[in-house]
Amino acid sequence: MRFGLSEDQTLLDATVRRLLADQAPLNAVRAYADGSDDHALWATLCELGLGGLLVPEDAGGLGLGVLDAAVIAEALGYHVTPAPFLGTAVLFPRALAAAGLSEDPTWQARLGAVLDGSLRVGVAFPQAGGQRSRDSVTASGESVSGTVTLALDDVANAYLVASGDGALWWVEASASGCAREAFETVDRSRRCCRLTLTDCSATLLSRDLGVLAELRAVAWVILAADSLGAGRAMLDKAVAYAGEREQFNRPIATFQAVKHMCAEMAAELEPCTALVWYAAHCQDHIRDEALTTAGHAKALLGDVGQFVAKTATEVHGGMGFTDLVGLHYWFKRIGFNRQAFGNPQRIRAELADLQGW
Amino acid sequence: MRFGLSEDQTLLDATVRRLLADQAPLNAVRAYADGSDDHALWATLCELGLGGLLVPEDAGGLGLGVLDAAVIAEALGYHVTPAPFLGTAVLFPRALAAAGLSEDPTWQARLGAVLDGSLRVGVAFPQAGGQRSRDSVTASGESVSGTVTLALDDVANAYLVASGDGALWWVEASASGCAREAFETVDRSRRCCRLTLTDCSATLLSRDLGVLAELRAVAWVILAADSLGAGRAMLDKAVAYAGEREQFNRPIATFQAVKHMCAEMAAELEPCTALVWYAAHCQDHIRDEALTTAGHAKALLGDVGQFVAKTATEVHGGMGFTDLVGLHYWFKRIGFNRQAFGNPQRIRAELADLQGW
Amino acid sequence: MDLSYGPHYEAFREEVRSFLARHGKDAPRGEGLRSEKVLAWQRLLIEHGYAARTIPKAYGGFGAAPDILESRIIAEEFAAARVSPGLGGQGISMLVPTLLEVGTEAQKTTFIPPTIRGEMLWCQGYSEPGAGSDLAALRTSAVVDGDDFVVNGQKIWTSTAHLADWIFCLVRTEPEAPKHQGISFLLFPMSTLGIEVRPLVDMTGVANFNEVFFTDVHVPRGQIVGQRGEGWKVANTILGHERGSLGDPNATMARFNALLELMRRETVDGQRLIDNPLFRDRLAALQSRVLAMRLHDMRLLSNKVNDARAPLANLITKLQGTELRHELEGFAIDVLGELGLAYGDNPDKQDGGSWQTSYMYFLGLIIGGGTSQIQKNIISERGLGMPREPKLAK
Amino acid sequence: MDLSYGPHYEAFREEVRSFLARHGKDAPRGEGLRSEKVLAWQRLLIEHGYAARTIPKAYGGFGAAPDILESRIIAEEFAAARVSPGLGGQGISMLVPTLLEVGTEAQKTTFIPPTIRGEMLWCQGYSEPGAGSDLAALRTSAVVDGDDFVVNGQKIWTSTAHLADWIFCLVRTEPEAPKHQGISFLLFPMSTLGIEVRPLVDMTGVANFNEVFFTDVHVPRGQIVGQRGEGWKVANTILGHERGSLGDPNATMARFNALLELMRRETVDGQRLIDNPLFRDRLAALQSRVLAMRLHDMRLLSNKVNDARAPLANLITKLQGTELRHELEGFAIDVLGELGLAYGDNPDKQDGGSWQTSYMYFLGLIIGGGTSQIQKNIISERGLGMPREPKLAK
Repeated sequence: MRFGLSEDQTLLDATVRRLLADQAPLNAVRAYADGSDDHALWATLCELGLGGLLVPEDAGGLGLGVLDAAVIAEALGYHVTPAPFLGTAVLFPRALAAAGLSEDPTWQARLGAVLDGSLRVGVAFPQAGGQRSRDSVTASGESVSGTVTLALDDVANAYLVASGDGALWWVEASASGCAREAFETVDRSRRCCRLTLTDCSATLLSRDLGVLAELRAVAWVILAADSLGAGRAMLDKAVAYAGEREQFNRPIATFQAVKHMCAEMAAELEPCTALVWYAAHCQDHIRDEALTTAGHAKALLGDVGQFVAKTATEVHGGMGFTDLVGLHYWFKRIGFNRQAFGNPQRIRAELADLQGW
Repeated sequence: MRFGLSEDQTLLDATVRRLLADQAPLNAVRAYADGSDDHALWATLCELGLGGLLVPEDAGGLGLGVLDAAVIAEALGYHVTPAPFLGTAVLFPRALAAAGLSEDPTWQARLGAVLDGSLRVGVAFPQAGGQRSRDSVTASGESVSGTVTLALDDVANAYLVASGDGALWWVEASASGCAREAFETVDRSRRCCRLTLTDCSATLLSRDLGVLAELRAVAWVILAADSLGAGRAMLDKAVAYAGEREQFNRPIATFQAVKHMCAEMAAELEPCTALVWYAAHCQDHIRDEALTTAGHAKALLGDVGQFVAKTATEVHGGMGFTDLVGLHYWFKRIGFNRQAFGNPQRIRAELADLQGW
Repeated sequence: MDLSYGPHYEAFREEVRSFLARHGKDAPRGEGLRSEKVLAWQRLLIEHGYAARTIPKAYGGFGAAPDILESRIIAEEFAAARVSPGLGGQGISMLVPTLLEVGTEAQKTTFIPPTIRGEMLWCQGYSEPGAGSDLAALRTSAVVDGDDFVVNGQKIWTSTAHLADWIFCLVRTEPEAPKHQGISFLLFPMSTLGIEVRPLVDMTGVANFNEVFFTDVHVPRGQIVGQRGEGWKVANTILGHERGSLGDPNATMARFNALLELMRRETVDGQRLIDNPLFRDRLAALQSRVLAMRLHDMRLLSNKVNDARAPLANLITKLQGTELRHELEGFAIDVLGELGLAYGDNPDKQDGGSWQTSYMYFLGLIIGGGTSQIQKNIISERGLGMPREPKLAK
Repeated sequence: MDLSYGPHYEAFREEVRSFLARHGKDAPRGEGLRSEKVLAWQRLLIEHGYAARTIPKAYGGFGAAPDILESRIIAEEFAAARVSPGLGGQGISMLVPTLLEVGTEAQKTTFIPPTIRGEMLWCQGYSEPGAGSDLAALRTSAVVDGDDFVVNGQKIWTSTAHLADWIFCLVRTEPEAPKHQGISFLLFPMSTLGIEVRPLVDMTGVANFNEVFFTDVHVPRGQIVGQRGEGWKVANTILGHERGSLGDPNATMARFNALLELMRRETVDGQRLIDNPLFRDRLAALQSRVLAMRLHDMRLLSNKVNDARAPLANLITKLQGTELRHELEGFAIDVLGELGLAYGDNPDKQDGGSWQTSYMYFLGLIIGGGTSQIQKNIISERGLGMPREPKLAK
């Protein structure tokens, strides 16, 4: 019995974190925020196998599961790393598996292109956070039309697109009728775009509503893990800063108010670890609980993340508010994760429905 | 321009508080909780004029307004005083005024009986906190039937009863078909009863839905003021206790965590003062805002009261949990005020509707 | 992630189940602590290793090697079958492990066997009115008089004082020594002359605890555990272990389910409580946290089984668990509205009035066993490595 | 309770209104601080007593006696008419009152007239990277060299440093003196050799503040306000007064109304945001607090007018106001969901992206001007009379 990570997972985690600390320090994030791209970094991460994490072994990948992906997501969040991880490395292989296409030669070839980072897959689910009137995709035959306000990855080669009827489509970015423009958000560690589709040719992946639901649940887990990592980073930074910063002739870490702020962050984050692990585990192993545990993870990390983001900033005092220490990259990443694919209020309403309350 | 109490109000407040400190200490509350009655205390308070506070001057009362009543309610809450104040001294004269009956000789006589405490009027509004299936009153001709689970005052001579159609009735406790039994609640500083009405003769006061709405609003203000007073008492007690109690060789008031708990209570309570005053003022002087400000006062004091009740108890440590210091009388009074006549969630839903959101 | 306990343990689970199937009917259901039924059940449990499992046979126990999963399985199966898991209490959970660590052979043979069999009931005399969070500030004194200590002072929060045969008690024997060094750990019968027990009524209206007053209570000098002046160390041999299960996640999950049941059953304005969107949101939010705490508990269990270190993880259960439970109970009152106020003998109270009782009782637990403020000190210092409060100038 | 200002003030209000009706069209609308339009408007306001109202005529002001309600009426009417109320800034709000209290006659006649006319812009050099909550720990040094002080060091949070003509600055002139006693208050031009201003970008992505670096900056010894070593006292002559309007309840009320508007306008899943029961509840809860704070502000105004004491009441506005505002802005992001993330140049952002900006900016204000933790210290000590933190052992 082991509730937690295997030795392999612990090792993978340590390896990725070492690489990120080394090759993707805050300066690299700043450079990305200022307009440079993340291709080289993603290629390096793919050398570690991150691109093919969920790709079946017979397609050249590592054939691992969502728990492994969550471990990586936590590390990426910890380092606010720009990377097309969610769409390319997680949802794309997961979508093919769910749609029963993993063994299809065409798709296997595409999976192969994911391994080395040459194929990036974005995500365009207009219903993800509640459907706005301006936001919808309709399908007709082999083409799709409509707008997705917020799609993940502004330089993807193709997108997983959900149409209003719950079907899932593959749309090449180069297809005629596929237009994208920047959709700037507070979070500058990830770039999004608005996708406008006009009679754009698309390939149907699945009409099964369950497939889309499953992908959303996996996205919830990955975003929750990302916030867990980012929250932990903020806590670690707050503790470190409080130990160094002196006011009134003593480190502020000796003030009970500051200690309690850090203790509260820790106490809120700590149970989230178990929840994220378990929700991730359920995606592959406990079907019955996959949707609900994913929803709980996403909703709880949305709230806990927000609390930690605010509190850690306060511990940093004025420095936390400046760009000098860059703490705001974590703050905003957590803010993005809270809203993307449904914020806590919305997900809790779904959880209630899902459980037949 | 003066946003606050007049000199008369300040004087009345001080007089009542002096009397309560003197004649209604915690021991008296404990005695009431253990079964003795509040008649003598109420008679004494009536000598100060509390019974006739809102009774028109030509009926022998003081002819004051809801703000004066709120000042008294805050003092009563501060001392967790058992008293039939809300029904007898506030809602009854207010109901007659709203129904246009203040000058009717029969009712004037009854108002006269309120002055010296010989007539006590209870309140039985089954819809006050949301109508449960088991709880309803129907009227037919000059009689009413049904159940009110929680009615204020178990020894009132008569009750203001609201029927399901929003009409307001006067029911004598001695009328045949009027049965009451104790309805025990956590709050032992006030006794309630369940009223069972069986073809019970009743006198119609008003069919105007506005009258009932107005009475509920006034009740909201009075309960809010009561919680404000009780909350302030808990804060004062917490500050005093923290100054005396030593742990780790120093008064716990020197620990930043304890100081901040007290500061947070103060910071939450302080704006409530202005809100309660203003809401009370509106009942008599700013018609347009009477319902909404009353709702805000009731809802906010419900939440702030709950926070203060918990926090002040924590400052008292184990002592706060025992019956020895009796702090729980305030805790429970605040708990009662939160639920009675609609709890914050319910009132906020009404506030949204009232404002046409 | 491996959530199965493995074949060895599943076989063990089957054993427990078949024991329960065979003997469950003999278990006590509400009988008094002194009843023959309770005592017989306790003996049967020890005999089969479901009580006193790891206590050596020499002291009347079953003598098994400690095994966390076996213990957990026993607890799970007894709970699932709703069968009494045998006796608990501070004698069994605190004194016996302490004696095993630091007691003399005579103390072990004298006290452990009757204690684990339930024939000797204990209460704990640690807290005092002036020594709560700062337990080491205790002032109950024990002065040597010939062969005896003479004890004077007062204890509080003594939960079973009115039932106990004996008390294990911290007293100050060296008033001149530094605070933590002048304390001794004494054992004496509650029937000793000079002991008065007064029930301590708390905010729930019930006397869940007692105060105990000592006036010239004579205790033979041999009835000390450990050395004189080392009582603090003796008490801490096991205080560092689990703090019981304040805010136990499994109990909280059960309460959550009761709340869900309540909200499906009750209606207001013709609408089931569960259909109120606001309540649905708050219920789901509570569920997230209840679930996270239950999974956190599994993580802690796994860490113990696998000897994995997670220093921070162990420290948060009491803080988060008690606050969550208090909030959950308070939410139940909110959904009930005015009906949630019913208490005492009121026939209208829901679920036996347990929502109000627990709302208050868990506020007590937020305070007791180390207040939330003390917990946060501990989390920041031991969990996060932040500095201790600096020393004050005199 | 008397909510009217009385006939005298209502007449005054009419005067202000008729001024606004006559001249409102001449007010600047977004022109730069140095523009002739801004300067002309400022002169007109002073002439009519709507700016520099209580500054003596001898120093270029209007010379009226201070009157809280008149000032409030001016502010209310200019705000209602959406007309610029003239210049603010730290020169006018902080330096001028300081000079009036403790400046020499020469300093008053030299600096006050051009400052209030907007011809001389100031910035404030108080905070340093190592001196935030503990402002008196500042280390920027000023060493005497002949007739000059030579200033070296760094300031931060200097909001208009890039625009200012002059700076008023706290420097340490007596390094050996106790912390609060070695400080002096200097005035010098920002054009002095050795001053470097660097914009300080904050989390909103904008440089709302600056850092200012001093390298051998020569300041004539006469440009000191008050005595050498008394700078802390000089700065505090007015720091004790209002802290500006951090968390101003009227601004928060305006934001609440904008939020309500937004929720009536936007839809999700075909439902107006305002129709979502959960959002309605949270919006009403915010409204209760916004209303309470606005009424609290009226109470404070009334206390000032009537010389009533309410020591606690004055201390809570900053803490409660900034926290409430931050929460309100965050709720707006929540109701917008993914769309609430839009920022920067994104054409999809709502209300100019102000929800995200203010959510972050008000977190800055929770921290700035005395963090929430410092505010709670102050409330407990000055408002509730609790003891100060005990002195530490060395």
